Amino acid sequence: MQLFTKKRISTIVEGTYVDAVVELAGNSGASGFTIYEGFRGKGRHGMKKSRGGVGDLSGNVEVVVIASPEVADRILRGLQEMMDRGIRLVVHVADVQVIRDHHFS
Amino acid sequence: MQLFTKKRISTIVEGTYVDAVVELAGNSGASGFTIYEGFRGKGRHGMKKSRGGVGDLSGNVEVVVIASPEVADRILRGLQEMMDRGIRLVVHVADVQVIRDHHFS
Amino acid sequence: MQLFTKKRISTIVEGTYVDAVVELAGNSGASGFTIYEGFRGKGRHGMKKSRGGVGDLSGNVEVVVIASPEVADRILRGLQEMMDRGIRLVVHVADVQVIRDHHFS
Amino acid sequence: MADMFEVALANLTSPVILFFGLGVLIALAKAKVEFPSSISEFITIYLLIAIGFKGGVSIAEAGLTADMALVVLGAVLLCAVIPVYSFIILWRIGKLKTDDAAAIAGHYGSISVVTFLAGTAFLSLMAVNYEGFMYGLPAIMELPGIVAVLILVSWIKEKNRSDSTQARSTLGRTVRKVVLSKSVVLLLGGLLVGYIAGPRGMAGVEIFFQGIFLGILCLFMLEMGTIAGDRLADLRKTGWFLVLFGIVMPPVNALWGLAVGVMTDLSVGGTALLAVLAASCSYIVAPAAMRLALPKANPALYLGVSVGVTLPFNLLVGIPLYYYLADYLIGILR
Amino acid sequence: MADMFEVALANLTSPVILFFGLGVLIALAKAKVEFPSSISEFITIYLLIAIGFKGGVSIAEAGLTADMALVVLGAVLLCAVIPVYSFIILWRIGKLKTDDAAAIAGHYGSISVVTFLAGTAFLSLMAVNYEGFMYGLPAIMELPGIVAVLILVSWIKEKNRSDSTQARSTLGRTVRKVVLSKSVVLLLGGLLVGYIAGPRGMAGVEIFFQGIFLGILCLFMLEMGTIAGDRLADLRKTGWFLVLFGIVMPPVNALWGLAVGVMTDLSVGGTALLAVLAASCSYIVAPAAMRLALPKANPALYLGVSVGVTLPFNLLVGIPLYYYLADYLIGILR
Amino acid sequence: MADMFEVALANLTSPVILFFGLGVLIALAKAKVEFPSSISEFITIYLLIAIGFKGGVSIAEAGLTADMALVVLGAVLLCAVIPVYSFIILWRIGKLKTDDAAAIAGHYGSISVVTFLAGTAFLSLMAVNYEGFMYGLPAIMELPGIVAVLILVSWIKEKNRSDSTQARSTLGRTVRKVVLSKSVVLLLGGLLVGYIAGPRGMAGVEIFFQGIFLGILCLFMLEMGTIAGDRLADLRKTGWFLVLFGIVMPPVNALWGLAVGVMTDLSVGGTALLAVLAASCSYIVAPAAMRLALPKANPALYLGVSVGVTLPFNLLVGIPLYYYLADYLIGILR
Ligand SMILES: Nc1ncnc2c1ncn2[C@@H]1O[C@H](COP(=O)(O)O)[C@@H](O)[C@H]1O
Ligand SMILES: Nc1ncnc2c1ncn2[C@@H]1O[C@H](COP(=O)(O)O)[C@@H](O)[C@H]1O
Ligand SMILES: Nc1ncnc2c1ncn2[C@@H]1O[C@H](COP(=O)(O)O)[C@@H](O)[C@H]1O
Ligand code: NA
Ligand code: NA
Ligand code: NA
Repeated sequence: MQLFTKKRISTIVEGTYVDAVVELAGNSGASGFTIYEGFRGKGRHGMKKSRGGVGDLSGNVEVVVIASPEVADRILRGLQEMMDRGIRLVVHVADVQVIRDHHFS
Repeated sequence: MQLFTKKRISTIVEGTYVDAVVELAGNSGASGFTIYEGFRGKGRHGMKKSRGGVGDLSGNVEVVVIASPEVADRILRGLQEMMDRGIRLVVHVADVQVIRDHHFS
Repeated sequence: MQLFTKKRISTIVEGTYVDAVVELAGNSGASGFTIYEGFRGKGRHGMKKSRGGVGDLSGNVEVVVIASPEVADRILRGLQEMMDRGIRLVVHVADVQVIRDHHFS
Repeated sequence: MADMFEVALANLTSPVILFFGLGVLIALAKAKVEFPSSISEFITIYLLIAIGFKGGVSIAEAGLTADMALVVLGAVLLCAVIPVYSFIILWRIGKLKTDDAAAIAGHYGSISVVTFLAGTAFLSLMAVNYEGFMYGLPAIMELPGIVAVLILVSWIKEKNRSDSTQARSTLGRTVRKVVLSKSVVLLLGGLLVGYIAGPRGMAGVEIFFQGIFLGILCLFMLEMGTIAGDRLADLRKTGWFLVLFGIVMPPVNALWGLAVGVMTDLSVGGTALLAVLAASCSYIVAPAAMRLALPKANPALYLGVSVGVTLPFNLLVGIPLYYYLADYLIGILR
Repeated sequence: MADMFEVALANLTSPVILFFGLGVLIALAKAKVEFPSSISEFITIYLLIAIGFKGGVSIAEAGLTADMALVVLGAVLLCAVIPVYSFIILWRIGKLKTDDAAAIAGHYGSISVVTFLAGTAFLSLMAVNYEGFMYGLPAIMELPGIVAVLILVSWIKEKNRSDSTQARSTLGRTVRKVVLSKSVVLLLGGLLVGYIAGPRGMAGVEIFFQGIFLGILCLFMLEMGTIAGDRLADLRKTGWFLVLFGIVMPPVNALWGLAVGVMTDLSVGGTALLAVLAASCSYIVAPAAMRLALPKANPALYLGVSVGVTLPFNLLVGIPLYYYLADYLIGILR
Repeated sequence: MADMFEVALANLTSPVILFFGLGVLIALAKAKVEFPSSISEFITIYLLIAIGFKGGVSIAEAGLTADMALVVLGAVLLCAVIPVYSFIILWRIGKLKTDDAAAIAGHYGSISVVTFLAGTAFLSLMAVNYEGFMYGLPAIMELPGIVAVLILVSWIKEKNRSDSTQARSTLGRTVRKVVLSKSVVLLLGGLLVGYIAGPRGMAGVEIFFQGIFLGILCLFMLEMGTIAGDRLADLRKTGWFLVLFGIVMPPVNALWGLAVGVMTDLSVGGTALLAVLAASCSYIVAPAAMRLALPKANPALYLGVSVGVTLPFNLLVGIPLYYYLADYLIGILR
């Protein structure tokens, strides 16, 4: 089977800024995104609960975008800028392969 | 530590067809699967909510299967066929490594 | 953009032992972790529901840790030991890249 | 006899309808008010069990009668007839693709529990009584229309190509899916429990299954409103023919309900409810069944017209209209 | 004195039990009716707080007495005794592995809140009164049986090998886990709040904590039924000995409850409830504790027999039986 | 006139406050009692709609009056004034960074619905009446304080640097976010529905929106307690100045509420509620708005003081105190 190489960018972000990340992905040329909400975690800023509760002030949300390497690069640069503006992001990228090249571009 | 290379196939699919994907994985020889439900996203077919609500008509579900390259290949072919039948799937594959070879075969 | 290579370890574990896995990650030097709960699956031990319900006796939980290869290795050894003690784990590792090296070490 | 204007006003100022309207407004304003999906699921479960249970207790009080069987028969028949002519209209006049026409027709053959509940809320606001076993009808009327349209499709496809065996196996799987679906199982299950437990059983759970029922329905209506509001955007894609179809068909379909009600000697309230059921258009069971059986049909079409047009029409205009017609007809004929 | 047949029938036709049965049927039919896990969690929280609160208010009304202390003492003792002989039976006669035998024994030493609630629902259906402080017992009876069995195991393992220090640290962690578990914290917390707030505090929240209680319990029972139905499949793996054990032990264990009730001068209702608690088998707290303390014990065994056999047995047969016995014994002895 | 001690005791032994205290204890004991987030979300939705709806029905009963407009005006003004002097105190005396000072000030200018509800629960416990339209105030008082502080900040920054256009666009987005936020939309939407539906509409939904209201509030308070308990740990980071600020400001801010209440001829209950609103500190709407508008402000500071200090202070001490003052002042002045 022929497969096409893409990048999968995962960004963990506070609920407040999800829209900004999604907008960035769209403007960078991504064809879509997936948003995960039901999780909690710990990092540099202590324990975080999942989003939605009454204690949800800046709960964790994960945005996953699968895109071509060029688009991915644009997104990563944008994320870098957001971090510079003081917004907390936890980002990781992985190589993945997809069946339909055109679906993701 | 000795690690064994496997494929991790993620398939995002409408709730209606989850059973079909899971069946395909089983028939192809996969030892198991994991189903994620609490997420939403956007792709070629517009915004989709997560599964379960009253607005849930064909909400997003993700099926993840970790399997040997051969099994993965059979699954991918099956997914390709489903797409040809008009079922909407968003698939991506990644190389992963596992500790126990036998657990996944 | 300069990116740094890390390991992403995913461990699917019964709710009862989440604390043990998280503790292991911390002791091994990981800077954080993310815990996913809203999923179900099947493996060697039959169908498992997601955590939280009344039927939740040993429901599925996933712990994801992103760490340097050295830390990852320590974590994997610890997980191996837990398996030897009879605790059921489903582990897979993938190579990922991150923007900020220091955030994960 | 009822005064048409007063009836319409009572409907429009009832909390159930007002919360629906609020939901539509919220969706149009793009405000971020969303029910967690687990809550919607639970409210659905509650509503289904509660109406099943209440129906069962009512039947236990009134006893099973031959009249009921007649009403059930009539209800099943009308459900099987509606999608046939709907399909022909959509296919021949509307020029829709076979699969799209069939999927939409199936929705009109099935029923909407929410519309039914709004009907019962309206009747209790008007202090109009109806037969307790009416609560049992929704469960029975979910399926026949869906089966009818799938048989129709498999029959048309059989003539054209040779994938008829696949169509038949799909029919089987779809029927199984509907019969074992949450809606049908909980409605019938609640009915059974209510029937066995009877009025004595009702005593301890009355506040839960009856006292807070209307309030919970209000919250549910709020959410249905936001969903309907979201669906309004789909209407641009569906085209004007479908919008018209979604407004004209409900009153037409309601006539069957009125006819069966009059012929089987139902009360005014019962006849009105049967008309509401006939006029209503499924938005839970049918979409799931159609997605499985007809994957090539476009969901934006059948959901757009069902939730975006017919649901609001029935809630705002249809329910008082059907009640008024039932009251008028029975006033004349009996 | 109570008529055995009438008592059994009243139990079997109560909504609480009927919904449980419906749940079992739904599971066996493999219909897709599942409660979202957050809903089950919330219903659990509600039920625990509500019984705690009601108990606290009752105690505030009646005042704390020395009799209560006696009942509590008896309850703790019976919880510690049950797992000891259960373990020996399972280990020696049933030939189960040490860990499996211990894990199962621990479940019978702990209690099931659902069974307790079904007992209270049954008594209120029969219009039988009982001491308000009975609501406080479940919280106290969760732990002792689990501790007893873990001490037993650590003692046996100490003789064999030398991993006794590990066993002891596990015991400590497990005790901490149970004491701070949701069940115990909410039951005792609710009790405390209810005790301080008293009848005056109850006034404003009566509809919520009392009026809708039984209805919510019905929904919960529906879900418990589906879980029990799912567990029935495990029974094939457990073997006939365990199935028999799961049916014979509850009435045997109930005798301790009857004995303590009679000796401490409890009312018929209170004695019956104590017997229900003694006969009941844990399915939330004990499994979690055992999974932590005895990872090598097979969950299919202890969950299969607890949820698949003993829970349904107690609900369908046990509760009316224990009540009948309490009524009979106290009729004779007092 | 009210006896201060009796009033304080009634407050501290009410279920609403006791459940809050229980939550704090649970958090401090690190017990694992957590509400699923979908449940908290739903309870929030329920509480907001219920108070909106009740307020709307009350206004429909009493009719819209010019007096109300006066109260609304006073309420908006006090919300705009509070954050100005709060900001100056925090910035000049407390030496906090501009962004941190502004974010905290904004929280005190906005209001806490939970504190308001605890106030109404307290008044109904004391059998004190108040104007029905008070239920409409929370929705109106969420926003002005936030807007005021953001204008202040953009004005200060304009003087320093030149990122003022960005500050203004942020202001617009933030205002839009608050106006369309769940809190405001549901409060106002419920008010509107209640106003149109009127007492006739209330009849069918009274048990749901009124009967179980206090009980649901109790569960919510339990959760708020655990959150406040968790936040206590943040106080070490905030420093003593902020802790003091969190205790001293509420009574100071309450004075504005008392003043407006007295001047607009509100009843004792209404005046007390206005003081409670003025004294309360936002923990849902303001944090979200501030996070968006001032990303560099530290959430641990504004959440720590709002949820960890001022919320418990108001619940335990503030509410009875403001009521006592309202009662006393109006007793003297009228
Ligand atoms: N090393 C890590 N591995 C996995 N997840 C992480 C890691 N660091 C942070 N996260 C996730 O990112 C969220 C925000 O991280 P932080 O802003 O560093 O507190 C955490 O709550 C975790 O869910
Ligand atoms: N490029 C993408 N990156 C990440 N997720 C995607 C992407 N495209 C689609 N998805 C996910 O797949 C679902 C279905 O996609 P589609 O059928 O294209 O609408 C979406 O709702 C997203 O959750
Ligand atoms: N081959 C697999 N692919 C994906 N997920 C798996 C696989 N095997 C096991 N899992 C996940 O791990 C959980 C526990 O597996 P097990 O202990 O083997 O029953 C399952 O419920 C699945 O969620
Ligand atoms: Na219909
Ligand atoms: Na027991
Ligand atoms: Na304020």
